[in-house]
Amino acid sequence: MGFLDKIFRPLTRSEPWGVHPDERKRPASETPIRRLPPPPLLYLPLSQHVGAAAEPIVRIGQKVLKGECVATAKGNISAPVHAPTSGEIVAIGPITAPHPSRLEMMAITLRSDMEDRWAPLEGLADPLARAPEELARRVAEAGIVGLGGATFPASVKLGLGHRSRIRTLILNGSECEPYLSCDDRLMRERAGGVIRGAVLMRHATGAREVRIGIEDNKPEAIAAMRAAVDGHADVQVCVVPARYPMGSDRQLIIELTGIEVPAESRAADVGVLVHNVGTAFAIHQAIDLGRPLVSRLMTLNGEALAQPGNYEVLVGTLVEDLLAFAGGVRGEPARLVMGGPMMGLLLPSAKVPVVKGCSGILALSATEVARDEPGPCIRCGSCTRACPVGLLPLEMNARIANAALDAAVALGLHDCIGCGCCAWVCPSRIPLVQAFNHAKGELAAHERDKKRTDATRRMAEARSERLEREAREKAEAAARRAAERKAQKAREAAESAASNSEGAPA
Amino acid sequence: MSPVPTSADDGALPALPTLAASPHAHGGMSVAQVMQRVMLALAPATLFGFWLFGWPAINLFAVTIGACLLAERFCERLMGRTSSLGDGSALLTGWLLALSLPPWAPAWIGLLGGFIAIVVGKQVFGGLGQNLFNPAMVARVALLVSFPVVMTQWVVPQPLFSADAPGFIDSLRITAEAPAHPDAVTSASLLGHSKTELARGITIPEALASGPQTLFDWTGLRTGSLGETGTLLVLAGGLYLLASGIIRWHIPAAVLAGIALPALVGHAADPARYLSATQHLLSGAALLGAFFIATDYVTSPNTPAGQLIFGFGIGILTWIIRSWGGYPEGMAFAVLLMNALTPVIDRYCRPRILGRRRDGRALEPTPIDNTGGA
Amino acid sequence: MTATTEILLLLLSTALVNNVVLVKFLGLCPVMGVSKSMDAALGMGLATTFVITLASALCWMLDRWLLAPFELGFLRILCFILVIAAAVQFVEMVIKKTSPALYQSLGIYLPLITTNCAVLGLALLNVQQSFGFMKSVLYGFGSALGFTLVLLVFAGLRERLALARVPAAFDGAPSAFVTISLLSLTFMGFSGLIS
Amino acid sequence: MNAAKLMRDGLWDNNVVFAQLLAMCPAMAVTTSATNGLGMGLATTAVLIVSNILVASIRHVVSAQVRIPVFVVLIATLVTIIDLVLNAWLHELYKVLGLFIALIVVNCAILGRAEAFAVRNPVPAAAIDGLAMGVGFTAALTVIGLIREILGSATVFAQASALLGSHFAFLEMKIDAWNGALLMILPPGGFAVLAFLLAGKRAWELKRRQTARASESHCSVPGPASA
Amino acid sequence: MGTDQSPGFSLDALRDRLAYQPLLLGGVALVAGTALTLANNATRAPIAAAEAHDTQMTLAQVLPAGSADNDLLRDVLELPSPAAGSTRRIHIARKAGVVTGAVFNVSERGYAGEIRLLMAVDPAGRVLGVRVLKHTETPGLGDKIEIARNPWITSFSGRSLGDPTADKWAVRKDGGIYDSFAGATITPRAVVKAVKGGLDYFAAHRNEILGAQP
Amino acid sequence: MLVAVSSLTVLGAVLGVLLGFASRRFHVEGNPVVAEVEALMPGSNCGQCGFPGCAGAAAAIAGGEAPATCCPPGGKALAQSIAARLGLDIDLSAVADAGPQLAVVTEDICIGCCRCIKACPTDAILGGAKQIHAVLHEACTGCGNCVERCPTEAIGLKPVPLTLQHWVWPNPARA
Ligand SMILES: Cc1cc2nc3c(=O)[nH]c(=O)nc-3n(C[C@H](O)[C@H](O)[C@H](O)COP(=O)(O)O)c2cc1C
Ligand SMILES: Cc1cc2nc3c(=O)[nH]c(=O)nc-3n(C[C@H](O)[C@H](O)[C@H](O)COP(=O)(O)O)c2cc1C
Ligand SMILES: Cc1cc2nc3c(=O)[nH]c(=O)nc-3n(C[C@H](O)[C@H](O)[C@H](O)COP(=O)(O)O)c2cc1C
Ligand SMILES: Cc1cc2nc3c(=O)[nH]c(=O)nc-3n(C[C@H](O)[C@H](O)[C@H](O)CO)c2cc1C
Ligand code: SF4
Ligand code: SF4
Ligand code: SF4
Ligand code: SF4
Ligand code: FES
Repeated sequence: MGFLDKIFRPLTRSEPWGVHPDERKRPASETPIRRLPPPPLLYLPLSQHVGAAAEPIVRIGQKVLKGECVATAKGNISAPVHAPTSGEIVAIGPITAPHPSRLEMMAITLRSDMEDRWAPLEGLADPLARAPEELARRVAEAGIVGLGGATFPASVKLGLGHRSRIRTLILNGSECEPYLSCDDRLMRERAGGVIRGAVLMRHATGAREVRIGIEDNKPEAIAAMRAAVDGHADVQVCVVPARYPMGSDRQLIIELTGIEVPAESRAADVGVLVHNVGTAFAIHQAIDLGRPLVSRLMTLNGEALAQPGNYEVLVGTLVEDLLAFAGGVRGEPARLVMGGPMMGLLLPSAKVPVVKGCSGILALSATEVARDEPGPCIRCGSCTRACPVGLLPLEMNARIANAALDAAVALGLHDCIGCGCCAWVCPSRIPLVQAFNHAKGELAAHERDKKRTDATRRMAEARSERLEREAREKAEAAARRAAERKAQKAREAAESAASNSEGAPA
Repeated sequence: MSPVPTSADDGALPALPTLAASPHAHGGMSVAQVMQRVMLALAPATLFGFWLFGWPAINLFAVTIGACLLAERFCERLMGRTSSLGDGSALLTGWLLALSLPPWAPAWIGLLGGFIAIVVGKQVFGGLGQNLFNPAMVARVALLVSFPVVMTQWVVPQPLFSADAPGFIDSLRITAEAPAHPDAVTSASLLGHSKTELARGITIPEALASGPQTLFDWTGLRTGSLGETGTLLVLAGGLYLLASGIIRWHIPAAVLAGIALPALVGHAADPARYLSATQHLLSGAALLGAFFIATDYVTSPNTPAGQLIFGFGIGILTWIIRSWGGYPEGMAFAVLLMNALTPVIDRYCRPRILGRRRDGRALEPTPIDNTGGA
Repeated sequence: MTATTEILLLLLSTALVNNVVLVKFLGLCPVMGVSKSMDAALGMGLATTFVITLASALCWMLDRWLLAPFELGFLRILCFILVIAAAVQFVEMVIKKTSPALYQSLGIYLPLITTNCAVLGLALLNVQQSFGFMKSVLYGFGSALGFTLVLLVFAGLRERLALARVPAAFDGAPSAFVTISLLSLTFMGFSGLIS
Repeated sequence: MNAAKLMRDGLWDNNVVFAQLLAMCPAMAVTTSATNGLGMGLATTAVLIVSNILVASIRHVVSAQVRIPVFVVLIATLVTIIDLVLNAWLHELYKVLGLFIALIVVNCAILGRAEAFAVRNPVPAAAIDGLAMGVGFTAALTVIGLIREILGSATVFAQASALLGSHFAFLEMKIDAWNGALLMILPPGGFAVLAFLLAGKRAWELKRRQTARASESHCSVPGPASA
Repeated sequence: MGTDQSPGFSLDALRDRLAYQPLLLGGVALVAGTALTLANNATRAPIAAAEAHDTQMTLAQVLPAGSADNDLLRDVLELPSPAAGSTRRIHIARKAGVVTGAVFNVSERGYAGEIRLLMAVDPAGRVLGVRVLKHTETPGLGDKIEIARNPWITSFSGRSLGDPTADKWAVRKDGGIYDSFAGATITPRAVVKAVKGGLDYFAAHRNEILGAQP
Repeated sequence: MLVAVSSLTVLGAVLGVLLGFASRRFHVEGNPVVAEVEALMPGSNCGQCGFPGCAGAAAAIAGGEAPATCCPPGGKALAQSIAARLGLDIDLSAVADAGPQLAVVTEDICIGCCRCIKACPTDAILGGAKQIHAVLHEACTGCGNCVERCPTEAIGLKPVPLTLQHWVWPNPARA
């Protein structure tokens, strides 16, 4: 039967989007969460979220307690940063960013006193009776950003829910990236906290129902969540098929509600809000316990790692310390990746801190990376079939390679979610995602340039106006003076004439 | 050293990794693997052909592939590019070209064909993936138009080790010198025979009855090219490609439907004038074309709808040229014609982008119903 | 043969089997010149189709009613080219007046049509073959369709070619000529189709 | 503008066929043999020279609005005369070239030359330009024809005596080594020959530019490190 | 008028007048027309001669030299053709008033289309000559029926309905006496059939043709 | 003869009327392209392009005498909009090389002479007489006019520092 089935399956199956990468979640997913003790030094980047960087409010030498705010939000879309442990501020300055560009970013350096002493915390009593705005304010103060990877300030999203009516709140527990299992562990071990967070968020947004989407490859998490959800009629645990990128909000929304979010608009526009399960848990901690976001769950995985597992890690810990705690690396990893293998960022070195949005650190061996030299596109169409958005990666890539960015945009470049399915399947190993990242960056730079040119023009116009005005004023003043002088002269002449006539020689 | 790991400390760190965007893993096959699978699928039919037509066919096969590889390397050397022989695409092009030639064609046909396929059909456009037309078919058609006599000389099967089959030494003479084969050795293939007889005013049934036995035979013992005789093995190879996911069903199915539908209608309307659908599907390059030639990634559309249009166009054109045109077989021309249309098809058959309508405008947001229950 | 099949066959034979560009070698300059994008190609094709059809009709009338009766065959070239120039000019004015949008997209191609040998060539061929009026116009129209088809297909191929890693010596015109060479090779498949 | 520069322009730098890519139809249609190409080229050259002279001499009289129609009338007249003359005295050539003599009228090169050069220049320069362009065109057609003929029908200047007159008989040759690949005298062959000639010209120019650059700078030529 | 006002006659000013355009173009047309008419008059006679020469040359190919002294182009007999409703023009060759041959067209469907032949028959019904006028056979295969490519077409000269016998009026492959070309049997088959048809036709109309008055 | 000549003459005359009339009717005034291109230019008339101000640059670009990439302050974005407007193919790599620059005042040497302020086409320099001057980053186009005016060479141009927000993935096709 097997062979016939193999022949006929391609004939009958409707082609689904996405890919089925090797999961590689075990054995990390089977080890309980371990807590990482505070490292000696922590580096707290001021920009761990989408939006404006936070502003430091501490001095060098200042002592801080765990959970104390060290940098406040600046502007509407921003998030504060809190001390992950107790200790002393030793520096405020640039550090290497956990980013492939190898550029620097501003950070506060904290020397841990190893006491890990909490600042006094105060939870919000009876939060479900409070105004939604108050919950959102609490979440904002706790510095909570989306922990699913997008790191969008959670409070903004909650507030958003208030303005545009939200019908369904979706908790994203799909964790479709291979290797990662921190959401899985969270749901297995702390299901109650997640559900509590969901209930709080539902109150904050006014959503009518909560749906929790979990991929079918996490039966234990599904069971734990089902057990925890008992008693909440309007909270529902939904099983979704395991497929990458099921965790992407647009795909998950279709799977769970059947709604297709229109391009160029947000999920909230169709009454849906998606949050990661970790975010829900963090919100529960912030509201009920008053704890700001200072730590998160992270998966450490990869063939080059001695002890893969899930860890609760203080934000700001150096990757180096983290790896050492997890037994160190075996040999030289081919790549250190922050996040999952499909969308994670290549790290320039292990001497960079983890940030709030970091769901895992992968130390990948050369065989896992399977890096080959890219070849020419053979137009096999695999990428098109894999793309969950229905784009034509090969066509976009060809245009980008020829610097025809506008043509790539016309093909839907801005709809690309950067999931990496296309590059993952490409037999020619073409770095498609990098090409799309490049194009998106270039386009954004053009946008900035254009704005700048406009600003320049405005300023140049203002200047020429000013010069004109000054010249006019000068001319007017000169004219006035001249007129005055003339008048003066005339007067004088008249006077002298008068005097002359008066004093005319007899 | 400052406790702050700024980039100034990089000297103390291990060498920086080369910049690479996600994904950091890979899941698909490599190009070379894909080509190898296609060759694997072709192997049974090819071996059958070798047995059927003996050493001259094997010689021609070797020469054709050799010419392709040589031409590929030569062009890349000229352009200062590194060798890409390893990806197997030039080999595959030569293979498919060899399968489509008269089995006893002289060596210079294979040599010239290989060069045309690779130089004019492929490298002029920049090599693998850049060509607009199917290289093997370009070569076949160019040869057919240039040397119609040689390209329409088919031999009757003389299985290897059978009494009449030329030995290896004889075969070298046949391959090198291209002697005019005596009438006893040459024969017509089904499509050619029916076409010539029709032109004489003899109906198809009469032509088939009077024609040589080797016109049509289910076991493959018949006149034709290597890729045409072992039809059932070609079909098996094609199904293997489908099963292993190298190709998808759209193009082969559409090609076969495009040939079969008009053939059914025509045969039903006038059996004296038109061959039956079975005869159409099992003769000439129908199956080889549907599974191995039309499916060439580079020169076919890559959306399902586009592939259906493309395949159906090939099928219909093949039937039209076979039935009404000046050439007995139309597959090569049909493939090239639809290759030419591929950019146009690709342009008008784009997949719908999630969140957008077919015309590219964003969907209307569905109204939010906040009143109902879950 | 019914009238419809006859018309259909005539169109097929002029558009495909005896394609103006690939078989008769007429109108090559615009095919090489206006084929960088499919949109432009379509515009040029449509404008040319209109002019060729119009010119076929006008030239037929001119020849049948003026040149032939007065035995002025030697003025044919001169008169035809003037009629074509005037027709192009007229079409340009009409489009400009009636549809500025259409003018935007087609206008720039119109002057090119006067120097397109397909137009004059078809008019002269028409007269040589002494067709009737309807057949003349159909002949012109079918050929123009063939012209448009080739232009569109060729433009599609060139758009793809523009993205390919063509070797330096073949970049641009040479690879375009290889392409059109292969295109005309494929059109040989139509030979013998309608005789 | 000196005559040498004009000649160089016409023959190579700005060759009608190889550089401007104009007059493609005759360049493809009649080049099935070198003889045909030569004949067509000569006929066109005659029209070019005379039309350039006429256009240049009346350039001050013609107003912008009717410039094109006036030129068209002039050229059409010249072409008709050539047509009649060939028909009368070189009847065989006339039969081979057929329609394409009449089409010299629209042959984009002629009008283009009138527009681009003759309107702006005095008569002698225009005449030389016409000659240069014409000779360049003739050379191009003859070369294309020659290659196609040799490859396609294994002859050289076939029928030269019949078409051009008996003085040209010495050009005729038959190659016995092969029969020719038919494709070359069919349309695809024409395009392909032109394509490879253009590529050859391009490659030659690229190479020359490269050597020029190499000799310009003393430092070593950077290799194609990352193409 | 603009020129009236300015004493210095200005070409520029004149060129902008509306009447200038038609006058200029008309003037050019006038000159062109004159030139063309003159050229036409000068070439009319040579062209007519060249065209007549052409036809003569074709006829001469099928008629042995010196077999006619009349004007073949004028000496035409119209007979009903085998295809219903049309006529066939038969040129009669005479020497000193005596009919020496009949020249007419025959045609047959070949491999890729119609093959048109011109054939001449002597009064005894023997083929004097056959030439292809027009065909669309595959170059390299079927085009060997052209005299320029292959002398095959001359193999009909001297043949008649009785020589060879009717069953041998076929290509060798079909048991006849005429060669066919390698890989192309249809074309010669068609030509043989056409020529035989022509002879049949001549036999059927022999009396009318031989009795025709000039 | 008469018929020929007269019919042709009439045809010519009629066409002449038609064309003369048409050209009058559909005459196009001026060159709107230059104005359109000028509207795209930054308008600071800084002169880096080598033309007397933006209008000159616009005319030169529209006339094909200058490349669309000739204006450094406009950068790639400008070059692309111009290329799009004129339907040109441009090589953007030339623009990328230069990179944006900013004027920086070395505070120890600035004597507060105010000359730079007058030179700046966008009023990007702040500071009164005898005071240390500062450059507004948002307004400076990096034209360098101020550098030339400074008597103490206190002003220099520095490339705009690259930040994470402005970093762009390199194009893999050019790697
Ligand atoms: C390709 C792709 C895959 C994603 N996978 C996940 C995932 O597995 N889990 C998850 O929580 N968020 C995932 N996200 C992010 C979600 O789209 C969404 O931003 C997130 O669930 C919102 O929750 P947050 O704001 O709490 O982070 C993915 C996004 C993309 C584009
Ligand atoms: C108001 C409130 C409600 C809670 N609800 C739950 C619950 O439903 N399920 C649960 O497992 N823990 C619940 N918790 C307990 C904590 O969240 C629990 O200690 C946490 O999961 C373990 O985190 P820790 O490692 O910081 O102690 C609740 C705590 C509070 C203050
Ligand atoms: C491309 C092509 C062109 C052909 N052209 C001709 C032709 O011009 N004349 C002809 O008689 N047969 C032509 N044929 C028909 C075949 O050669 C046919 O097999 C042959 O005529 C049968 O004759 P045979 O009995 O000598 O093999 C052509 C076939 C092909 C494939
Ligand atoms: C399924 C499949 C079919 C192919 N068919 C052909 C073919 O028909 N002709 C050919 O020259 N190459 C073929 N190739 C090989 C390769 O795609 C070809 O060399 C490219 O066209 C060269 O750019 C095929 C490859 C695959 C994977
Ligand atoms: S990265 Fe973009 S183009 Fe590639 S599969 Fe994902 S959405 Fe599609
Ligand atoms: S998967 Fe790679 S090789 Fe295949 S079409 Fe896409 S980009 Fe090209
Ligand atoms: S460089 Fe740019 S901003 Fe400066 S004057 Fe020239 S065009 Fe204007
Ligand atoms: S470089 Fe100097 S003059 Fe130019 S904009 Fe900047 S501050 Fe002003
Ligand atoms: S010569 Fe230019 S279109 Fe024919």
